[in-house]
Amino acid sequence: MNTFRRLNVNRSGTVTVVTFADSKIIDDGEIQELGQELYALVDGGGPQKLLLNFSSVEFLSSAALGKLISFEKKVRQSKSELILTNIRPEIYEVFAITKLTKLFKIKDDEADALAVL
Amino acid sequence: MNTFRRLNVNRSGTVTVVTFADSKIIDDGEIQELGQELYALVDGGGPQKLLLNFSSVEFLSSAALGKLISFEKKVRQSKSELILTNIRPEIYEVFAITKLTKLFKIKDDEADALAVL
Amino acid sequence: MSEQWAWTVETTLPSRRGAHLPLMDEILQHLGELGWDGRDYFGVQMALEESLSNAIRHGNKLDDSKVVRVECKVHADRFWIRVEDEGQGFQPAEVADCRSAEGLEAAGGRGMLLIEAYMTSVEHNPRGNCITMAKVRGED
Amino acid sequence: MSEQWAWTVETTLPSRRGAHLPLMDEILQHLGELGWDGRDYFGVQMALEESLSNAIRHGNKLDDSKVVRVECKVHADRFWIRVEDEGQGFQPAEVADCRSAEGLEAAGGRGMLLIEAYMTSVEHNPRGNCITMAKVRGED
Ligand SMILES: Nc1ncnc2c1ncn2[C@@H]1O[C@H](COP(=O)(O)OP(=O)(O)O)[C@@H](O)[C@H]1O
Ligand SMILES: Nc1ncnc2c1ncn2[C@@H]1O[C@H](COP(=O)(O)OP(=O)(O)O)[C@@H](O)[C@H]1O
Repeated sequence: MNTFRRLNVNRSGTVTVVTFADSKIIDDGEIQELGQELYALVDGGGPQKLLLNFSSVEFLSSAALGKLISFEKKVRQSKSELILTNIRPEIYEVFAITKLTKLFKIKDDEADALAVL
Repeated sequence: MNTFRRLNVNRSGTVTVVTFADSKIIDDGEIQELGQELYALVDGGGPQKLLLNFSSVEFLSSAALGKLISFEKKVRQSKSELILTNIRPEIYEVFAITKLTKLFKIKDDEADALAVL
Repeated sequence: MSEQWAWTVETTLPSRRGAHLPLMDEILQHLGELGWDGRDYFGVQMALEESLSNAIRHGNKLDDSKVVRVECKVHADRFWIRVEDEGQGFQPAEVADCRSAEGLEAAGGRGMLLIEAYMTSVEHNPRGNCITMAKVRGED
Repeated sequence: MSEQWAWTVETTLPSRRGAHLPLMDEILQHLGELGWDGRDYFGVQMALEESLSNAIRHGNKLDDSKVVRVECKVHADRFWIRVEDEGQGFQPAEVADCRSAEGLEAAGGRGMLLIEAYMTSVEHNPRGNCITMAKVRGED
């Protein structure tokens, strides 16, 4: 696995657990980098089980949402599975307003996600 | 000698060489403290030779000038000698505008001051 | 000078990616000092990011010869901002709804929706190159 | 919104010692970004410190029920500020000259002198509770 700058990546059994390095996902350059690092998680390899833990994320722009949406598409194309967890109330409302709660599978915490992955 | 927070105090032969801890002398509380620390240099003891090196000072308010003026009076009362050195051009202009160049003995650098103290 | 606001600012920003971030931080810092927090603070943060980056990217199209003009006023319980770019403008009513089944996977189109959700009032000038937003603390 | 200024701010400050320092830093930061340096930057720093601390100390006499109103505009080659306190005002012409032989050892009275030295123009309202100063970069 590469060394990432925007992500922290760990294994938990068969699941790849990802946390974010930045509490504010807003800078354009950082969002580009974030996208590349997320894509690298599914590129090439076979189907994966991915858990994105948002506990450190306090703010994210609509441009960051755009990257997450493109990533979700890549996840499906690679027949992988993706669950988002530990989303703060403010961030959850952003997903709710934009109806992205319909696109993403979301669980309260890692334990809940690992139980179904 | 006490431990000072606003001043650094060293000896050079018979001369007490003082530099300032802050590059901006502007905060009221710090100016009060600066005054007390300067006064402590001449309080009690006999006549002293004092050198105030301004090399670190980038800004000082008129309230700080007031403290220096009160200090100069105490220096004279204690029959001590005081020379200011290493004053940046911007700060020197402040002394010139306020005619404090008449009140204080000022030399370019420590060597020049030590030669006459 | 109005007594209605605790702090107001007027400035222009160059049309470069990220050029709005220092101003955003400055405004948010003042809001924080005035006691704004939680969803209110978050909502202003979102409206600032989305409106300013839209003006830079969609309005001025990152053209270095164009600027974004910003006027912003903050108070313990009110926020007001006007963001004007030098672009052609747009008609907000004609933007596709990203919440529709087809729109859900589109990479863009969420900024205006978020602005509407968090701000108490949102207005565009007829040309569409100037957005004026206000928020009363505690209100959408 | 005027295009004449790169950044303008309006705000009020509480009448507490040091309450002006964050605003001063904010204004100086913008001047620095606009290229102000050396004697020009230093002179504005001095005028800010002396006018704002006078308004807090001499004008409002550190009275917590009073505020200092500040309006400030900055540009690559111009600076403008108005500082208004809620005190009784004073007559600048009647302030003793600290440069006189007797004045030289007085602990106070240098602020106005420094302001005059660095600013291109300095005006008081008739009551004397509001000072308006401007500086053109490169000029006294
Ligand atoms: N200031 C503006 N000038 C021109 N067009 C704009 C402006 N702001 C928004 N738009 C248009 O509205 C669309 C929707 O904007 P928004 O909801 O912020 O989503 P996104 O920026 O992700 O596309 C943009 O794609 C753009 O076409
Ligand atoms: N805003 C103000 N309101 C009332 N009096 C003021 C104000 N500003 C200055 N003054 C008066 O002018 C005098 C000179 O001010 P200044 O030159 O700044 O020196 P200092 O503050 O050291 O006394 C002050 O002592 C005060 O009496």
